[in-house]
Amino acid sequence: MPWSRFEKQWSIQEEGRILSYKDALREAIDQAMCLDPKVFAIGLDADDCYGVYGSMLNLSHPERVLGTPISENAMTGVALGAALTGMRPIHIHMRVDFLPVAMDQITNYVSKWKAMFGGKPKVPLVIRAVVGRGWGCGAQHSQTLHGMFAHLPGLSVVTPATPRDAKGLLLQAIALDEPVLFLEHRWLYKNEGAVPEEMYTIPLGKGQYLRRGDSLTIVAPSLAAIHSLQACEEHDLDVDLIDPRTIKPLDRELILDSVRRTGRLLVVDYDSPVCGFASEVLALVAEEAPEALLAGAQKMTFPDVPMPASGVLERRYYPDPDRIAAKAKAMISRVKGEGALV
Amino acid sequence: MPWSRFEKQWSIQEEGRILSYKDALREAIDQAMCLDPKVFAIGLDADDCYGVYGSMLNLSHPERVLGTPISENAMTGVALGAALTGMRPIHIHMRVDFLPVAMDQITNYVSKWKAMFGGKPKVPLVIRAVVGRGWGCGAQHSQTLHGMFAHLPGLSVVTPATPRDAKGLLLQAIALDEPVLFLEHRWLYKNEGAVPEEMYTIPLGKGQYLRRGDSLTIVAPSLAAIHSLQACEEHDLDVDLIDPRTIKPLDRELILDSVRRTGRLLVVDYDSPVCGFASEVLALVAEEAPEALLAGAQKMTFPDVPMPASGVLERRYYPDPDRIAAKAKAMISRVKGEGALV
Amino acid sequence: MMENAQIKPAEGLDLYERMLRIRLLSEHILEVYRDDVMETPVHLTLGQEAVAVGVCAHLRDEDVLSLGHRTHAGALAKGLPLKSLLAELYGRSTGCSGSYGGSMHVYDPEHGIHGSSAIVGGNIALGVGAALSFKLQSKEGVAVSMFGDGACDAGVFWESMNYAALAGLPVLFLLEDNQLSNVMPKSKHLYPDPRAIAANFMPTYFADGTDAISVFLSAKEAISEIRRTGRPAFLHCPTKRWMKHQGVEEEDLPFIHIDREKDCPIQKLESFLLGARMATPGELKQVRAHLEEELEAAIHYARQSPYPPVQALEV
Amino acid sequence: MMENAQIKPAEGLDLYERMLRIRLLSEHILEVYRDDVMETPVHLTLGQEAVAVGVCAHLRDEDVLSLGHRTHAGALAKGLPLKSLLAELYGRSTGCSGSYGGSMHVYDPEHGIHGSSAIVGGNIALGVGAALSFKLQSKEGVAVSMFGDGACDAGVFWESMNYAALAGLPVLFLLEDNQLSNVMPKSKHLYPDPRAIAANFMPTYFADGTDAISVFLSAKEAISEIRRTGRPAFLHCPTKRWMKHQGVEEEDLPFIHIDREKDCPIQKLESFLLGARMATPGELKQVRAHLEEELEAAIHYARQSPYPPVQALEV
Ligand SMILES: Cc1ncc(C[n+]2csc(CCOP(=O)(O)OP(=O)(O)O)c2C)c(N)n1
Ligand SMILES: Cc1ncc(C[n+]2csc(CCOP(=O)(O)OP(=O)(O)O)c2C)c(N)n1
Ligand SMILES: [Mg+2]
Ligand SMILES: [Mg+2]
Repeated sequence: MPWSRFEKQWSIQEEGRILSYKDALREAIDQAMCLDPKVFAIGLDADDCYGVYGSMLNLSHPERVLGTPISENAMTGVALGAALTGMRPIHIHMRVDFLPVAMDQITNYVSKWKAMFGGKPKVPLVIRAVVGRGWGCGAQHSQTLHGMFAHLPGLSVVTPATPRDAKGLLLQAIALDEPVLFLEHRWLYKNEGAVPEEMYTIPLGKGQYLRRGDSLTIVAPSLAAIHSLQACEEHDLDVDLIDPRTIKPLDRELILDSVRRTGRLLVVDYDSPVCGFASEVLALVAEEAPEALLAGAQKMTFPDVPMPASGVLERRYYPDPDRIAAKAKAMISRVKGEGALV
Repeated sequence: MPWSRFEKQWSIQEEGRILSYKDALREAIDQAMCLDPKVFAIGLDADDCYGVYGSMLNLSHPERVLGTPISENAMTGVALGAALTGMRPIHIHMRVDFLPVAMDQITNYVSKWKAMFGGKPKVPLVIRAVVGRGWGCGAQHSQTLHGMFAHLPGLSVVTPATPRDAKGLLLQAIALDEPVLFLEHRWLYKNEGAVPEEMYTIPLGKGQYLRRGDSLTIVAPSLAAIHSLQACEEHDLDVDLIDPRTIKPLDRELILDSVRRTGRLLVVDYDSPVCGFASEVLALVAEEAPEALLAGAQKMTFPDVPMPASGVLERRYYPDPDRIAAKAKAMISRVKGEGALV
Repeated sequence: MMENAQIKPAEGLDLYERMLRIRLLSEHILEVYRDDVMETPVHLTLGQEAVAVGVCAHLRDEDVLSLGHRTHAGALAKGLPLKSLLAELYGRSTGCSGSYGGSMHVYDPEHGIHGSSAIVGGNIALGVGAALSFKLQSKEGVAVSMFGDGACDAGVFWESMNYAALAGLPVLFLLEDNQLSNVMPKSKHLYPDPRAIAANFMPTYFADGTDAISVFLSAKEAISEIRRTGRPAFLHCPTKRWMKHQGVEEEDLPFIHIDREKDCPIQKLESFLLGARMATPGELKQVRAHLEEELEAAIHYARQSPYPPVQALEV
Repeated sequence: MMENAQIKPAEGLDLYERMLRIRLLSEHILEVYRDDVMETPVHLTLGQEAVAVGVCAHLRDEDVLSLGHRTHAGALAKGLPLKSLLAELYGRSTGCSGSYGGSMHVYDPEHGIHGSSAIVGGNIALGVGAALSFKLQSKEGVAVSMFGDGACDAGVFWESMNYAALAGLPVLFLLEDNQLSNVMPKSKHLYPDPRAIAANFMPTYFADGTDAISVFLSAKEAISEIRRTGRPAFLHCPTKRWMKHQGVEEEDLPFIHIDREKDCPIQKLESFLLGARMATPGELKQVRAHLEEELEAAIHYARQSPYPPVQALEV
């Protein structure tokens, strides 16, 4: 599988120490482990020679990286049990598609534990999982599912798009006393950007502008944020591009401010369309700023079918910078040319 | 647990043979089994003396009702395996909260199987599960989760509110060669209404008006539909009340038509708010009919926390007819009194 | 019934006190439950008191007990204060889970109870996780995962034993085998003998789950083995459920014969203690009187406690 | 190697042909994969051909085979046409799954393959479901759930055995034990001996998974026992994986010794057939020649086949 083909597609041109997304993750884990002996990592194949696509290699405390059997459900319970009794586990999955196996623990245990006991327990548990599009993997190895997880009360869902955010958000997730689902897109792993060497955290629920503009607001998380940025840069689009950074909690104000200004909204979300993140953002704006929507609001997501294996279909299934640009242009020009859609 | 307190809260005044929701389900299963020897039911405690809250009692073919161990995950695979090889299983769960245990099968197998093999397989599998609010059951026994399931491509999500729909939709689900998740709210079980004796099906994706009016569109599935109807009747509200009947596929046109006419939308959804059905409906209208939203669109859902056990909190957690009416009135009067929210 | 040399009078009396506390709670629930003052589904532990009590006698506060839906016996045996549990059952904010848990969700980390779960099976893994925690922190503790025969059906039972054995973790798999999953007899839901299976992963022990002394002695062996080796063990305790799976009714199932005198763990222990002259009737009476007082006070405490504020649910 | 009396020459040749077909496919993949003409992750079955072939020799078209992620050997052994599989690997719409499945998802209901799954473990339950289907329809069939040692870790393995035993279903649990889960040795992921566990549920059988005759003979016993009793059985076949878990590279793992001559199921069978005078070198050559032609034709077919239309994904 020639990952090299699509890895490192795009990097942020920034000052500072340049690190890949993968190494930013690695550094966050390493620093957290060095800082706090209670931090440990556990996961199927987390301790093998490949080290979760390199994100777990050469750590200062390899003795705190534990492998597991193919038992994602029980192991999530084990990680939760450890979290409740003084440890700070990072439970790692090579693919987000394996999380449904652990869904009893995620739905009924991890996300409910704190509230179910009156808010008393600390649940310092991070679940890392990699979104793994690619190379004809087919329906069971290409899912995103952040919309499904965001539906569950009690669980934060974090989706860093840049190396800097990967490190800062992962450190934040590890530092919190609440469960965090941390979803990394495999296609971001080789992307590079400036990453401070010291430890720092980025709060959950704070999005950021990746680009400023006036004609359209694009909200896009994870790989979709990077693809949207590429689209804007390559096609010089007048777009306010928001990377929410965390699907849940969601930076509602940031989105509403922008949409109130631009009057148009495109959500680019590499996930299924129904009851997903894209709908959530549109609903937010419908509820809070309907007047800003007259010029049009659109979702750009996967089609509502499982991912097909054949390369020609797979490439069509995922939006990409060119298709994002085309959609954005159409939205902008339609509005400009024809007035509001009233 | 005094179910009697809240069972049979409300019944539809109709001509025709009157049946309870529970008996309508029972009749559908019985008729399907009599019609087709390939139909069978399977589930934990499905074959015991309580018969899934009575919905499985006194069937003509008790030999086709199979009990299972507490193994929801494997048993979903077993049901799927049987569906793929000529049978038409109805897999039954006493609570929807047990479905996350089977989530690997539901997410990765059941809902993907047809598409993953190029659309060739027939997957005549119905998964019935009961939404079971009540009596201090707490966070793990009171979930709805239809928003979570609707996110999955390949799975229909059906939520009948009336006895007539319970029978017609269940027969339709059993008749289909695609997987259907059939969610019954426990509080509807004793409600009564007219139910034809003969076999009939109601197509998925066709909502219905439960009441007509001009000032506000309420979209509400399952128990929320009945509570909304009570709210409208008891408070004589000028409301277009839509029961979508199926969360997925969704009757988009019905909702859009109504909202275009009333200009105001309230979605009452007894489920979690984030990435759920309420957001989906708001997003639909934001995308397709934003101009109709100026007078306001709102969601009324559970708060975004797990269900607490204490009765006082439980009653607050669930919306009810009075609170629905209050919200609807506020929306209507606000609009009428103050003009659009622009 | 084993020889009395193996148990000291103080230990015997302690078992008695703990079992009776649980029993009195059950009886109180039976008394008031129909009045709807406890809005929470109860899974009573009538007749099953000996299992939790016999095991917890060997546990320290720091040791962890991971429970499922049938919590009362385990929680009290492990040390959760009666008034906290009662307040929880009465839905009051002074309850052990702040009234957010109800009967199935108890919480008392000071006594090693880090929560309990009503989705059958998963709590087994949580106990294993607590054991992992002890190991990673080089602490001495033991974790106990307590579960029923029904939970053995679930894959998480298998996965948990496998990981505990692979990782070498100090956890006791405590099977409270009432031979029923709801109204389903064990023969219908579990094909193999769970102890024979467990023996492929760890040393196994057996006790009569209606006999506190039997449980006490087997648990002593099992837990000292765990403390010595740092590795898992399995303890199988057949017992009998007297009531319906849930609620306050009795149930006669054709395949289970219950003799409420002969099968009663409390009566068994009483006769043992008296027969072995480890206690006098007067002492036992005194224990009971003291517990009745405790219960009265706890009921009062619970009933006086406030309900939780509904504002907590406003967004 | 068992006595030749137990296998007929035609059966031996059939095993040979099926194994060699699988081997040639693997070799073709090795040849072209680096050119990126097959956009799908492949889990090769090099060295493991004997297991599927030895078992499928006893299956009819209607019998069901439920596969996981490592599909090629099982699919071809069960009868899925080579050209359908190749077209699937090449991502063409004539593929067995219409190009929607790729290497891990094969489909051919006419030959009892109702799909395969890449999420480890779950396919075991599907085989049990097919067996339930046979039973409910009073059909004679047998279902085979084929899985690796890694899948034994998963709870669904346990749950599936329990239900199959309780319900009495005609299913063979076929453990293709290459002693590896990715790069993890079995000792690290599975504590007990899976066969010893299985013996608590059903009769168990053993075969050398690198030896087609051994598998053939054990499978014969196991499957005829299933057909006779209508109840499940377990067949454990240790074997060796020659390549990386996935992809077209070799991998040297310190804890697995592979001798690609001595461990080769095809060479083993060749020597056996020749030694027992059940086939001549000329006959074997002829089989190979015929298979090479078949492969050429299948490659041609696949490469000429159209890609699926992208319009299928338009909403
Ligand atoms: C995953 C799951 N499935 C079903 C149930 C419903 N349920 C609650 S308790 C129970 C029986 C459990 O039996 P066992 O484990 O032996 O415990 P016991 O009630 O006998 O103490 C069942 C089926 C559940 N809570 N969780
Ligand atoms: C639930 C799940 N977890 C992890 C994986 C990743 N994975 C794919 S194959 C595999 C190893 C499986 O080992 P085994 O069952 O022995 O089959 P083998 O590859 O050896 O044939 C793993 C861990 C997966 N596909 N599904
Ligand atoms: Mg039991
Ligand atoms: Mg293997």
